[in-house]
Amino acid sequence: MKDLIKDIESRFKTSDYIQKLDHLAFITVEKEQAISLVTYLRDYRKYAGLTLLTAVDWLEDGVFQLTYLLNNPTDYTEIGVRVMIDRDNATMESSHHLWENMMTYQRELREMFGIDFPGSPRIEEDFILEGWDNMPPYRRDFDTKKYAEETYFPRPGRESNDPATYMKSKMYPND
Amino acid sequence: MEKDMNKHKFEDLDVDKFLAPENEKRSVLAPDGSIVEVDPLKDYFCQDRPEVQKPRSGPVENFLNWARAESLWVLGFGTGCGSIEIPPLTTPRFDMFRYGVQMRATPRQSNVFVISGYLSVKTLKRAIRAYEQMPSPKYIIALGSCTINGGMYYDSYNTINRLDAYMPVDVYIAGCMPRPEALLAGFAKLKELIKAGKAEKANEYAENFDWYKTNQKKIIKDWNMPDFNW
Amino acid sequence: MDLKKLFQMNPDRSLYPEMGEDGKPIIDLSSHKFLKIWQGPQHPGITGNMSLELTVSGDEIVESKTHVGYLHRGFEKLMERRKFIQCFPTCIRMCVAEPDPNEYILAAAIEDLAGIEVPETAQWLRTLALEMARLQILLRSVPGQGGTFALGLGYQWGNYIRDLILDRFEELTGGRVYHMYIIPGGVRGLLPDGFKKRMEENLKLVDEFVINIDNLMYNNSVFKQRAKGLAVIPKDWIDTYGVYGPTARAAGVMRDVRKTHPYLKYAELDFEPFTTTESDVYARSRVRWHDLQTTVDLIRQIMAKMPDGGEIRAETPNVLHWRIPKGETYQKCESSRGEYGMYMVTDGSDKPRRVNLKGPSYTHANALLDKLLINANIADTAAIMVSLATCPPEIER
Amino acid sequence: MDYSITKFLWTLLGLFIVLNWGMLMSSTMRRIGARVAGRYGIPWYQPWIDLVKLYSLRTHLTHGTMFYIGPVFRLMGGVGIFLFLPMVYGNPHWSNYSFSGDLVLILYFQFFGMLGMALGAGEGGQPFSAIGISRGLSQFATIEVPMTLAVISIAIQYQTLSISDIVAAQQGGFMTWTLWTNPLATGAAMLSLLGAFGHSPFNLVKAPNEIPIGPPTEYHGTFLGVLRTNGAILHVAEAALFMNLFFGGAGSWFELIIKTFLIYFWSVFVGTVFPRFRIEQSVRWFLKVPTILGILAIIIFL
Amino acid sequence: MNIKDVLSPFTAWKRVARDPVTVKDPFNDRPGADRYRGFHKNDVEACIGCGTCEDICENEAIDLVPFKDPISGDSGLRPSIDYGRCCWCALCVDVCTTNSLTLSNEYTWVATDPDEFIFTPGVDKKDWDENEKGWKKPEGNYEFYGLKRVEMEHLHPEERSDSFIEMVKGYSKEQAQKEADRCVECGICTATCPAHMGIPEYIKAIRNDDIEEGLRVLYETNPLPEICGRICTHKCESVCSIGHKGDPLSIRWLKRYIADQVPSDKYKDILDTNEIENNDKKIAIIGAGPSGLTAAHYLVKMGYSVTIFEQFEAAGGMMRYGIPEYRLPYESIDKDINYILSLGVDIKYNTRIGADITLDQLGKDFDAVFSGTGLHLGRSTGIPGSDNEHVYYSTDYLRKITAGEEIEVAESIVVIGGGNVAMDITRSLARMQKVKYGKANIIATSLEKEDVMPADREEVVEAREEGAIINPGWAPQSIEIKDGVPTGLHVVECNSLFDETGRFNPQCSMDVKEFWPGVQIIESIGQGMDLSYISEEFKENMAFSPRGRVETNDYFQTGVKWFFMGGDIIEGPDVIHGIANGHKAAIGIDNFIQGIDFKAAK
Repeated sequence: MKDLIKDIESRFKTSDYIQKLDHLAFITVEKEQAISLVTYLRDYRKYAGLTLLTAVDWLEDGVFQLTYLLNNPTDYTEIGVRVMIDRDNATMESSHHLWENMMTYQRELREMFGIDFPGSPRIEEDFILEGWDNMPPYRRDFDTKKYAEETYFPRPGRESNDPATYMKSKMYPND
Repeated sequence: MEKDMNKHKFEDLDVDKFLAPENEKRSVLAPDGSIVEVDPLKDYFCQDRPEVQKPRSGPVENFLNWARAESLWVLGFGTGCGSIEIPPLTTPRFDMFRYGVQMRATPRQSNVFVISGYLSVKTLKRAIRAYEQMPSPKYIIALGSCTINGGMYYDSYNTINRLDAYMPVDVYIAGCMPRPEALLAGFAKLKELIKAGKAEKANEYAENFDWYKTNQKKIIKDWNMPDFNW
Repeated sequence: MDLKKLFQMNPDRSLYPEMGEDGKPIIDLSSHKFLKIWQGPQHPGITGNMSLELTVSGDEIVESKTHVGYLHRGFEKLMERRKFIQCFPTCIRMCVAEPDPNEYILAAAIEDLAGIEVPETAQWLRTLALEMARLQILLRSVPGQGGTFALGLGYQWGNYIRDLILDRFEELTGGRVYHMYIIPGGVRGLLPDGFKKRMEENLKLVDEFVINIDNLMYNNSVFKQRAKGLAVIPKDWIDTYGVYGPTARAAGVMRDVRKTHPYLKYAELDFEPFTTTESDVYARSRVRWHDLQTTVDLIRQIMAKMPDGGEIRAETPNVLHWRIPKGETYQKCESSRGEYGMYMVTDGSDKPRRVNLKGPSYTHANALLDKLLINANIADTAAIMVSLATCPPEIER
Repeated sequence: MDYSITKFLWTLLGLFIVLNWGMLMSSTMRRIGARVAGRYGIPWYQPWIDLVKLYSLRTHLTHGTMFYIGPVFRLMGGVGIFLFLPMVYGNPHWSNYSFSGDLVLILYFQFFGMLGMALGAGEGGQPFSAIGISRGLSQFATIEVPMTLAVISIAIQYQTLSISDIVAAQQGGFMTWTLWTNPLATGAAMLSLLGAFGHSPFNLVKAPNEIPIGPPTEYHGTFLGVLRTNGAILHVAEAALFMNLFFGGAGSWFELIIKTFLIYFWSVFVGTVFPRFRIEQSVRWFLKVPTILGILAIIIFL
Repeated sequence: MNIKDVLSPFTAWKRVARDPVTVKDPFNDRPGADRYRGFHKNDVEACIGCGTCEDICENEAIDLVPFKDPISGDSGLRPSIDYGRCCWCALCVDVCTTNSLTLSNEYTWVATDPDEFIFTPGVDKKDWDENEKGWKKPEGNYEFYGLKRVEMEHLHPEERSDSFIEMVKGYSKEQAQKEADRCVECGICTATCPAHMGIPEYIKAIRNDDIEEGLRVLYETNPLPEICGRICTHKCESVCSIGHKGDPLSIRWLKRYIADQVPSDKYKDILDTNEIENNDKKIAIIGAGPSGLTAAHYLVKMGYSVTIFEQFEAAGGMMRYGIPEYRLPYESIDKDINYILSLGVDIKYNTRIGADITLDQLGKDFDAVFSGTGLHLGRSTGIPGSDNEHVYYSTDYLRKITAGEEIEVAESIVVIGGGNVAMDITRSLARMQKVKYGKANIIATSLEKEDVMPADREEVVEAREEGAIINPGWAPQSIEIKDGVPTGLHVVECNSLFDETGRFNPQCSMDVKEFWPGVQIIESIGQGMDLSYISEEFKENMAFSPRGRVETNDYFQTGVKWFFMGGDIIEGPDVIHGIANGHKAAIGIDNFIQGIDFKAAK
């Protein structure tokens, strides 16, 4: 895979190359060149299969990381193409024309992360959630436990004690 | 969550926000050329509230209760992971048919609704609808811990914690996942209740209909059905 | 009058329904020629809790849209607020029918990122658990294909033997459906006494079942009539639609992680996954039938080769505050449905930053199913779904 | 013909016996099917309990007048066949209202129930009901073809349209049954019988995992009770019809029970081990072998 | 169409004659497997309520509910399980520190009331409590946390047996983090620690490699971490929940690790004590021992002007004069003490209360007085011959060693006593013998048998490694004197120390005798207090227990309101009690001066 990475690095603005396993590498590419790189890999480097497309929310850095994981059906290697996109203006070029199943991933990302892919088919339709009017739930700043407790009110009547605090209150309350 | 909260706040609900296009009011050109106004929410759905049908007493009712208990028709709606343990019950190892429990494919012909585990909000909407379509007397068996207090998914934004706030439950079965035997024990318990005339949760649902509906609509924002679609 | 055309069994439908420029069928619902039917979620012909929005013209489907989300629990979100060890019970429930690959890919991802080497015995036991899981699900899904055509008998037989395999699971792991056996770092117990003997007895039943189901289903004229030629997946769809596992092997493309990226002890085992080229429902079902035999053979090989005792778990940091350095990985294994993978990102804290599970159903049940159902008869929907082995909880997680 | 009240009461008694036998037969068949699968199956008395339960449900909601009438029509179909069918040969009490042209009437009644069902289920508004009905009607039309051909064949053979006469013509021993005297017609009829009883591979009407569960999707409670009552009667009546036409009739209730059981078992025997056809496959199937057999049966006797 | 394809399915009918394979009585015929994960069982007697089960439960299904009053090492809480949450993963069983929590193989629980599914296993009786089968923690090397302690490196016995160099090397960062990783953060140790230190918190700080936070946690309750980290009696380790099935955590070494990592010049920055607001109240402290120093530290941090009166020429009290250097180097003592002094504490060395200045005078000059004078007097066994001049008290000897005075070291020595002080003197003298004679010839004995010896186990082991003979379980009878010089000690076997009522009443077998030769006898059977500085009229206002101990209230206030006492004279003897007393007395003094009401002296 080393040759491939050299080739990519010479053609595209990439960084942060990691060879995770023998058959698995990750590389970061600039947002503008992402789709060209993915297309290049698909058409010229035999990475014809899309294993997955997903996002990681780096809330602290204010970016979403999109990972296009492609696989090569001939030598069974995989390459993960990372793209950092701005969290406040989460829009990415759609690549539904490359793979038939890409639009499903893009619909999910749109719904769960709020990342828009203009032009992707059925992108506006609900995918998993129905009637969701809150923040996209996979974003890091969405607190699922708080939401669940407020919305679905767990059964009351339970309370717990911390051993150290309880022992303090019973054994040496004044110290 | 007091049950005397028997008032219905319609103004809270922003029905239009999620109304599906096919449920919008529209005018339709009939084959004869006339124009017909259609309001699907009124025209396509049943508008009656469920009624309380007081159980009678006496030997006849006892006999009927016995028959109801011995002929449990279960709706084949696997709402959660618990549905994986339904097929073993219909197959040789456990064979629930010998206890008079049978599967039905349509809610209209079912008496027992096995809520098999967690309910996502999206499924809850369908489950309520299926439940309301079932003929009374009808029973709900809540299978698994998730129906009792959220179970594994207590902190999930998409699954309910307590089933009893949305649907009246007759029998709970703890477990994750409960063995098929536990489900059989649940059926046995339900039979016991029916024979004793204590399984009247369908009437409880009708009595506290507004309370249940308020709870349901609090979380099902995309209601998209008339209130009384029973 | 073209008599030949009149008596043609399967009329040429390649131009019907008419497709628009965007690849969507042109459908005018107000023409009264089309009917919209929702199949599921409450429908016996749906594999699990999902639904299909079918537009039919007569008995023929002209457009299909998969709707999922009925089983969405937000695992990936929940795991972001659980410690690594706490992800372990959570992760299993992603695909209920075959829980062990879930356990394995989580453990593999954590071990890969934390740099933990799993002991030899534990690796053998993991291989055994994975193959047993494949066996139990194939005992359901092989005759299940007949079930979609209303041949419920094989399903009854298969499910009985599956229950016996689940008994073995209960002995080995303590759980019937949720085994929670492949824990990060190792496994949770050695083989109990007499396990191999009881397993061998069950495997004999499976051998018998393999012959019986061959007689009942695969040599059944009606089954052949219905399944052959149904929902053919051309070879060039494999990559564009993302087709995995037995479904791809039925189209003549070798897709089996056990062979392409041997994990655990698969490199030491002797097996050859079955491939064929017909690529219809019958071929896919037949591939699974061959897989069933392969699995039985593999379990026998594993039980013969595995050591009797040994360490079952590698030493890990205290699980209550286990931190894993920043990194990302993609780990996969072969489930009965195909490549089952997990993409995990860690940020150095004691909880995963992001977990993404990718099951074959994600592509099979969405893009591929929507495409295959066009021009299919409404009666064949369930059969096509089952032949793609869709498992809704792994789509929406 | 005897129209006395006594006759009517005997017929009612016969109906009662047929109803109960029908239910026992259905539970027995299910138990046999369960045995092949390796389990016990429902208790033999389960159909009675189910029936009591169905009639005792508290909710009855209707989608309109035809929704009410549908099950009644369906019941009329079953009872109609029974009424004009001689059950036990040579016994005036059990010959019901059989008359010289009853064969034609019975063929009509066979279709009558299906039509009634179509009207009622259509009113239910369920798209699956509609699909089930269209399947049912098209399949039944093709079932009728070999069936009618076979009936015509034996009508020509025995030169009568009276079932009693046909039964009478078969008396005189095992070898005088139509089964032996007209095997082609019997074959055509027995194959079409597979469709009439609605077991696999011809159970397309109710097809649970395709169109759950077809026409009766919306039916519940008493309506469903009526449908199931009809089912029990219809199965025995149809089996008795075939028994009368091809298997020498019955000299006693015992003989009737044995023969109807075996005839019904034939459809179970096939249905247990075969999957279901698609509708066009089913239609084509009936129009091939059974129809050809039926045509041959007629040609032979022409 | 192939005719075979029509006929072969009918072969299925051959099964019709077979018996069904159904489980006949599903409720009884098929109990859960041996390892089945069913409902919880808990051995409430073995359970200590540590709450690790609650911590690991990803479903928040487990609550800790009160079961009994807490005692040292048992929080008195027991897990209560909500089966509306439980997912039967049994991680709680695997993580249980006492192995008390198990699962039964019972799996059926059906109820009509959803609130019924909460229960406390072992407390609420259930059908399956007697069920032997079910999930237990897997055997073998299956542990969720390390059970083996990270070995502390010691000087090799041969290296240390002739020198007073500190023998414990201390943890490296990796070792400390590995050891800290074993902690399950239950917090049970906190109650047992007399000073109630935030043990889990500072261990967590080590794990997070946040030494500064660790130091801050230490100084919340303990201003002598360097000292405590070396010589604390670590009662916390005896109740450590990990200790129930493995080695307890080395809490003491971890504390030392934190203190060792921080150079003394950074203390003020880390602890934010560069600027302290002063008020005009003055406090006098008698004795610069652990309790006095602790009280001084907290009082000075509260803004008081503190003056310590110390009778010797260096601060530290017993820590300096009672503990040999190989266990507690003087640099470590100085590091802690210098920090406290640097906060503005005034110390007057060589000033003895009663002799140089009276207590009454202190009371007049200062707003409050704290006394932590400790136990300095040796105690005699009183056996025949113990009044010989070659029979010494260990306290005197240890002090002399520290002060560098010339002392007599005989060729053969017998030590009477089995406590830590006895071990200290034994090991010190063994070293000196080694230097002087080339080999150690010293024997120590105690009334208690080896398993109940009061000395720390490791002290005994190390003493033996260094060549001393430790022979416990003997009662000294008499010292044989020949020509005014002891020749040895007569002992008889001692079988038990206490009678049924718990009173001290040693039972000896007089016929099992031993004679241990030794020309020098050291008595080390405890120490006494010297309260001579308190005048008789003063004492009238104070309360004393029947056994002669001063009685104080919870804040160590004596009957004389401005006079507080603490340390070994009240509780102990050990360092950590002194620290605890000092801290609490400081709070008490603060309250007293500010006029906040607290419970008056008993």
